[in-house]
Amino acid sequence: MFESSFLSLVTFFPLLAVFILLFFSSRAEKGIKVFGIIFSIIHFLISLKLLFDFDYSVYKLQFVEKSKWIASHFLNSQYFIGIDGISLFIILLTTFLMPIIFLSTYSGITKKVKSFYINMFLLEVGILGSLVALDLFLFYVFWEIMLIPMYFIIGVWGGERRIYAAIKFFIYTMAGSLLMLLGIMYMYRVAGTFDVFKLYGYHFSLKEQIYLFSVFAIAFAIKVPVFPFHTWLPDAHTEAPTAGSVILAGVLLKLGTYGFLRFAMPLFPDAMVKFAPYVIILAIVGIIYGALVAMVQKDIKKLVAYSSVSHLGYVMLGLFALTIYGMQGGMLQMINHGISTGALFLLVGIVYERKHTRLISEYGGIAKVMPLYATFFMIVTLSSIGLPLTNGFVGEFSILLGTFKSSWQHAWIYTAFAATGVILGAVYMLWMYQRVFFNTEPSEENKNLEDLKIREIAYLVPLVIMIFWIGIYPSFFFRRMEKSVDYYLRIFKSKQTVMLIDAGKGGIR
Amino acid sequence: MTGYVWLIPVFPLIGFLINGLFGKRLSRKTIGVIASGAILFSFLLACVIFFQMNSSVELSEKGIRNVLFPWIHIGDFSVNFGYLFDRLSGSMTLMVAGVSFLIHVYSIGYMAEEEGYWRYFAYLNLFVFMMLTLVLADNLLLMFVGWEGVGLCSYLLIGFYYTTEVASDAGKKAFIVNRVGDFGFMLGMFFLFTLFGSLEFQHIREAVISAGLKPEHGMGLITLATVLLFLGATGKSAQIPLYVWLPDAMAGPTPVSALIHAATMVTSGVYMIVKLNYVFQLAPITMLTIAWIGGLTALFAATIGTVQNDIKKVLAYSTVSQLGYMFLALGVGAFIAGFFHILTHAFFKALLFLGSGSVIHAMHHAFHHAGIHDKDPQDIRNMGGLKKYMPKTYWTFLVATLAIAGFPPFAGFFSKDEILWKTFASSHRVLWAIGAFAAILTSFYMFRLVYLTFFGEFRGSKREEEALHESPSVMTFPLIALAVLSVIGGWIGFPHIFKLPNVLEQYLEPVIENTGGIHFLHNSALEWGLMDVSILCAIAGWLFARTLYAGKSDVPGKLAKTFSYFYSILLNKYYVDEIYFALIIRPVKKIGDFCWLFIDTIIIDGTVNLVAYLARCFGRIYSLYQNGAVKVYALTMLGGILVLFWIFF
Amino acid sequence: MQLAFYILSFIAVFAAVMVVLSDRPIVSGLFLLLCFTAISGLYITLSAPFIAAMQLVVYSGAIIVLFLFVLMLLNQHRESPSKRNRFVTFVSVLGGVLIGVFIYLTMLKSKILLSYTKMSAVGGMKNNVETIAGVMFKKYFIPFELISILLLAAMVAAVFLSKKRV
Amino acid sequence: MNVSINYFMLAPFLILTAGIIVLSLMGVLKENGKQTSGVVASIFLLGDLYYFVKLMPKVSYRSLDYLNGAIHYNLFNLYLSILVIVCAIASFVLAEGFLREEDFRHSEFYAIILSSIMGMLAMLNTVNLINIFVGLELTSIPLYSAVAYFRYKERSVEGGLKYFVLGSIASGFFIFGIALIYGATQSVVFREILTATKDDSLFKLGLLFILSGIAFKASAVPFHMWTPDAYEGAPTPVTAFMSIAPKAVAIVILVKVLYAMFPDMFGLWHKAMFVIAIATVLVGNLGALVQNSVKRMLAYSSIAHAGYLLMAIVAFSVEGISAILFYLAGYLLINIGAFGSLSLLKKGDIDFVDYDNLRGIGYKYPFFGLLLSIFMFSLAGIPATIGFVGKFYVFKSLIVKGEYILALIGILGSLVSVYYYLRVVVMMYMKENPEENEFKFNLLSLVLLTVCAVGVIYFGLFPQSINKIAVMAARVLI
Amino acid sequence: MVGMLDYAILSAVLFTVGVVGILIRRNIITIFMCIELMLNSVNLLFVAFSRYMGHVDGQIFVFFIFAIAAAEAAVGLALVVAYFKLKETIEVDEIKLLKG
Repeated sequence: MFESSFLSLVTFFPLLAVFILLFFSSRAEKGIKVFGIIFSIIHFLISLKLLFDFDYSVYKLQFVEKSKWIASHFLNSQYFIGIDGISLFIILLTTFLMPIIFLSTYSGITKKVKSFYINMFLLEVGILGSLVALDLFLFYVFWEIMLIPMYFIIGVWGGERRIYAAIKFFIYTMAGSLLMLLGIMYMYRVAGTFDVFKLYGYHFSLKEQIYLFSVFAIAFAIKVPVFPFHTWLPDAHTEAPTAGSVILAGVLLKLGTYGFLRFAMPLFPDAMVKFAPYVIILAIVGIIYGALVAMVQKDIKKLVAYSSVSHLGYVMLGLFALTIYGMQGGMLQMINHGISTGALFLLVGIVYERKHTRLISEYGGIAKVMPLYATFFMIVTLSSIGLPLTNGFVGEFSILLGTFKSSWQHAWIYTAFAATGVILGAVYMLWMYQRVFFNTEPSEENKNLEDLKIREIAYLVPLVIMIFWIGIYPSFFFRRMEKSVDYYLRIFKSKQTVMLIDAGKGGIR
Repeated sequence: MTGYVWLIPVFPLIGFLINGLFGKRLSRKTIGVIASGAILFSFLLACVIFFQMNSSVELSEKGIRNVLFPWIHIGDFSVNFGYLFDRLSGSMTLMVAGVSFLIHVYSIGYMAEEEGYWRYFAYLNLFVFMMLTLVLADNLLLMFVGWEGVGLCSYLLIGFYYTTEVASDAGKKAFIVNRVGDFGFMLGMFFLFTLFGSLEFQHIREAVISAGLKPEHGMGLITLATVLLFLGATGKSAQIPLYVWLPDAMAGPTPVSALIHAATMVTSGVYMIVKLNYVFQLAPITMLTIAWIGGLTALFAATIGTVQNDIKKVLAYSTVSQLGYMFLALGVGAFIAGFFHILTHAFFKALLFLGSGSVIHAMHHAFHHAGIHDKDPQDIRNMGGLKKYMPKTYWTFLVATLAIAGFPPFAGFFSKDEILWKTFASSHRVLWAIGAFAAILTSFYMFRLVYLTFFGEFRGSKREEEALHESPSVMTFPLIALAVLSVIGGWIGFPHIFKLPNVLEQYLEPVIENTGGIHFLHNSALEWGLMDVSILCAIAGWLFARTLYAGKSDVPGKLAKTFSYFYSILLNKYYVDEIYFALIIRPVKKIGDFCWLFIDTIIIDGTVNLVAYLARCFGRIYSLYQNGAVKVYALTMLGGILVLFWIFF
Repeated sequence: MQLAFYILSFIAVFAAVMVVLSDRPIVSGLFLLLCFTAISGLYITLSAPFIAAMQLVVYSGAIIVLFLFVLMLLNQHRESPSKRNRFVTFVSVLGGVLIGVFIYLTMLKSKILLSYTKMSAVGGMKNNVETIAGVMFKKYFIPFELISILLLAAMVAAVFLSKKRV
Repeated sequence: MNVSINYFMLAPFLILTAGIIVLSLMGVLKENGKQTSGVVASIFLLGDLYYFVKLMPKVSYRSLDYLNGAIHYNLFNLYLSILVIVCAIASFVLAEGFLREEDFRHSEFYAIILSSIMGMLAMLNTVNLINIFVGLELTSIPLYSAVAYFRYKERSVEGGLKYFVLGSIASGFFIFGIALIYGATQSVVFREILTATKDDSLFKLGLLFILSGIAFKASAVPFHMWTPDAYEGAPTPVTAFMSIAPKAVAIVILVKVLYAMFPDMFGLWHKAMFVIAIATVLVGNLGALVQNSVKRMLAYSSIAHAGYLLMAIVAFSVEGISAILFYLAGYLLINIGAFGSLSLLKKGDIDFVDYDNLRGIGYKYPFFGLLLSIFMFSLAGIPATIGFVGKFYVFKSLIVKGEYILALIGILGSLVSVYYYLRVVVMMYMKENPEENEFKFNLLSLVLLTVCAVGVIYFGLFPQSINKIAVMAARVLI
Repeated sequence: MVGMLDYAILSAVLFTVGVVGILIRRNIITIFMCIELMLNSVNLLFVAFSRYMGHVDGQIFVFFIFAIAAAEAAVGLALVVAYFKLKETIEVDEIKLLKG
């Protein structure tokens, strides 16, 4: 209806739901749940308009809205939002996952249902806000607001050590973002504006760039999470309710990598080029470390959490390889990870609702009792370890290709190590799959586990469709991302060649 | 019909979808029919297209190419779903489709009373789809799709009896070892893409020829690429370092072993190298390594095969050994001979497996009838004298044994002799000797198997003996068909000294580009001599086995005791599995534990919690200081002033 | 004049020290009285008669009496022996003396203090009260009013605090 | 020779004097005066507020002066006077419910607070040191007795006594400093002190003692020891009043002393303020970490916030001062809200202000839980709240001046503060409620809290209205 | 001649004695006396300055300080009496309820 501010409508649509939910009485749980599902589906359909009207022939910001927000003396930030190829698919992933999450928590959440749904919708507003914001201050505001609902979701509806996990999650991210706040302030002082695209043009001195890049990088690295900052993730995942960990793994982690691509890398290209080899090494360490640790986990959810550390190591590797293949692969892997890890958490949630335990030793031979569940789990496992014809493969292959073709020194060694992640991935996933589904006849209490219900199938099928769609026909996504990735790549490429030449390394292989 | 090449792999896919989605509700008969029908359709379509292709010269030169839709297009890397039906992939498709059709028919009988019937056929159809995609792919990436897809199906089928730990372990092992190979394959692809700018076979071929590349250009990259591709091939085709999964893969149902671990999947590594022969020839070092690894694997596997007591284990090691031969052929540059051995090996090895399958099937019934559950139906020591009860199986099994041992009229002789001759002709004397000795061992363990299972008295109780009977016709028909193929299969590749047309050589000649400058001696007298030597080897092996096992003598028992040390090493497969476990699996787990318990919880979490604890400590220290006494407060104020004094002056 | 200053300042300092040292509050109160009278004497030497008079009236008369009255009310005779460890008292004495020394040093260093040698006539003995009154009600009229409010508030507060629980 | 008294300029003080007198008498004369004394006090304050708001436009570009500086209105002073009066009215509203719950309502309470306010107005609207000193005394002495208002409760009297002893020591130092400055410059008016050449060591000594005197009122670290005990002892509305108004006035006086009188001694007091600011932030945050009473935690947090303000002083720029003014406005809203919520948790004469008393409150009283969470998040500096914007301005002014170390420690402090502010939210929402205690909330206070919460969120999103005034006021000073 | 310096030093001495007194003594009322002593030393300084500078302002400030000292004493003693009614003791070291 109102054309000009369509993106704000999409971003703040969940607030409407929050407002309506206030009028529900907290006892009418069924009504709330059904409302949640319907509302999120409507929201997804509306957001599809973003996809159809997205013109990917040339790189330009779309659905842009720019209006005055704070025009005070020492702080004038604008309400400047817009999307391009980079943020388009993460937004759609969010709106795509929400109805699935609400369907899955139909029986998952029992106490305080109303405030749970309010928190979920607020979280969605926070996420969409940070994805569309193109004004650093606006981005920072949304970036922090997003923490509060997630904090409540983990803290109130979580498992036993939920409070420790919630506090740890909050403090970790807060520490990083406060550092980033200092960086933003410094940039505002030097450049005089928060507008990201004006800042792209502004040239900071190298020394400034090094400090600013490290500050931004730490904030986003904690969110991604990159190797040394990842210890909050397993706690947050195991303690969060199923819905919480799906949205956490599905989208929140992507904001870290999105932040790198949108803010940290283009704003300080020279420093980024200088730090890239170290980040690549950290990413590879993350891949191998995540896989190794996932192998020895006893709790399925912790295993999946460490696997997402490994997957996001791939994404970081893809981004910092600074090649067209790597970047496109990284972007696609963000979406793949959202789908496959999201699906994994949903599946773990299903079986958790039945047996109330996540220890692998409690399971065994379930394929006989729950064959349909086993098939879905198998499909998602294959997508997670990157079997061809599934989405995981396309992402991983392009990232590894990108790393291989990147003009960093001895890039092929990086590729070799990163590729071992493919093997380790297969090891821990299949070993877990075997211990849970095969190995023995189902034990006494496992005998009466009933297979998937219609509702559960209803929210798993779209994920499986997405897995195969991206696996078989990824160019639908690549075409839409191409121009945006090109735009950003041009910024980095010029800087990289300069750095490589004066560093005496050979040019592009 | 040339536009429907893509339909060949799609038929089994449709079969898979029908059986997969509605399998539970369909009756067993319809499932079997759908599955075998799908393969039959694709086989017939393949034949039609094959003839259509050969009819037009232009087509048979370039091959039919169907491009369905663009798959991955990023920057200058563009790969699309396209199928290429040329001479090489055409003949391979015929073999694959044909053999898998026969095996489908066979498994209708074999799996008759197994539960999870529909799941078996669904996976089998999916396997054939993946194999055909691998064979017909027009670019390396699509071949890789088939490559890993085939690995997945072998994982599913090996782990078919998933309630037993052994089967699911074997399935997982197969998949992971294949994954190690795929790791090499993927890196090889990257190198090729960097070198030639595209992954399409035709594009690479033109790039190599037009650039007139020669081995002496010493392109380090090509060697690296080819070695990595070969690593992928060893993973898939079970060569020395990565063969460990094949013997364990016998835990799956026997038709699966026949199809996957004898005829089709294991040969895909060889097929890939034949397809990229023009690239491999540019890397003489790689050719040498392939040759040597092939030769050593042949010998190594043959030695283990001689002492195994499980009928399927013997055949598994014999497969590894025959694959060693194929790689030996490729290593020395005789690509066509290698391909020829793929075809013949597929026929007689599939026959051997299916034969052993019907034997196991019968033994299973016997034990079931006698109510015994602890005896292993696959152990040849419980068999003996089955000749009387299963004549058809016996005769077909004998034909296959003669073929594999290398007796002249049978297929095995021609292909193996061709390989040995080409090895000798390309001045690899030592490798030829290894090959010959391995040939002796091959015929020895095959005839040992025949004598122990079919000759002598039945080593089991009377109740079991009377329950033995021949397998139903649905199982014996494929045996007979394969027996025929094992015989006539060899005749398409007569050595040229026979003055008979070497059909295969002429047919595949355009496929092989002689970029490597490999030349072979042309000395027909020497060739005759070597042919006699290889026949002698076959006979020697047979006689040696007959003396040991034909009569009721306990010679093998005594022999085992005298060389007990060697015997135990061979029996435990040189303890390779245990070594792998100790060298790789346990350390990786230990590192995993170390990383998790030490690095994660102690170092990273430790520091974070320490910082939090320190903050609380400072807080606590401060709150102790603030003890409520006004004196202390006044003193602090005083202290503050003193500090200000210090700052000001 | 010289002699009067030194005698009076000696008495003042001695009385002040005795106030601090004696452990019987009543005695320290009386010593304080002595000290204040000495100080008012000093004002005389500074030829500020009105201030001296006020000092005697306000301080010695009103405040010290109030202290002694409260001491009597709470019948505080002897301070309990110090349970406090010696260290703290030693540190506080040292600290206090250190501050004194610092002030003393800065005063010595200050040139302005040296410049003031001769007492000026203004505000001296002659019509001392008139000049004070004149300036106070012209220039510092506002603080004067505030002081009155302060006294009122203090009175209200004091009365309120001493009422019973009711 | 009569002195022409300019009644217009003295109006606010006269109104307050009348108020004090009326309220003192009400306590004595009418028995039932207690109920209406709160309303009467508020009327007087509203009168004053009306006066200042009317004066605002007249003063925006020049300043009114009377008796060469005794009373000096400019935008800066008015901004703070209004802030003080609003804070007083708010604490009166809180006191309504609080004292009725305690049923210990006396009109003397309001008389005492009014006189304290009068002292603050005197301190703010003047340019000579003596006025500041007398104002300081007029502020503190009634506050000592306000803290000890619950004369039958040992905590309250002890708090008052401690505050009194330390307060008088500090004012002793302060007046000693003024005497030295008077001696050195022969005057007490800002302008003359500013123009005097300050090479003498006497100035250093004088400045040192003045600094320590004011630092005491602003509860800067070496002189902050009284704050936790006095805040905990005092009745909660008084704590609310004490944590905002006197602290704001002290900070502003510090700004005036350092910027208007001793700018040329910048090098000297910059080092001193640097050390004091860092110490205040660290002690404030670390102290609050281990408290198990929310009220005492908020006392430490007020020390920490004083530390952030001291950091802005070190920044020595127009941006720094406007940051302080904005931060004080935000701090008013948040602290009234925070302490106001605590004042509601009361049954009879027992205050339920420990962390454990808050268990499960979030679910029993959802609206109350929401309000307190908003205030806690704003104190922690989460965006979309005025607390964040305030901190943003302060830290940005530091970075503009290149004070990176201070900004970093400020960030570190607010990170630590997130933990103990969130502990309140944790207790309310994530812990089960073992003890059952019913509270009936005073409607008026709830309305006030809602207004504060809405203000916190609104100004967190659209701060420019306050910021504009703050910048204009800051420009007046420098 | 008695210069300004002598009076200044005298008031400094009295000031330090006052400060030390506050820190040492345990009886609150003695502490109040020491506070009065400090204020007196400031008065002396003010009068000395005003007399040597020729300004009469100093002496006016002294009056204000008199009044303030009186008010302080009044409120202080009221607090002490109130505290005494509750706790029977006015030893400074006993006032320890509010701590941490």
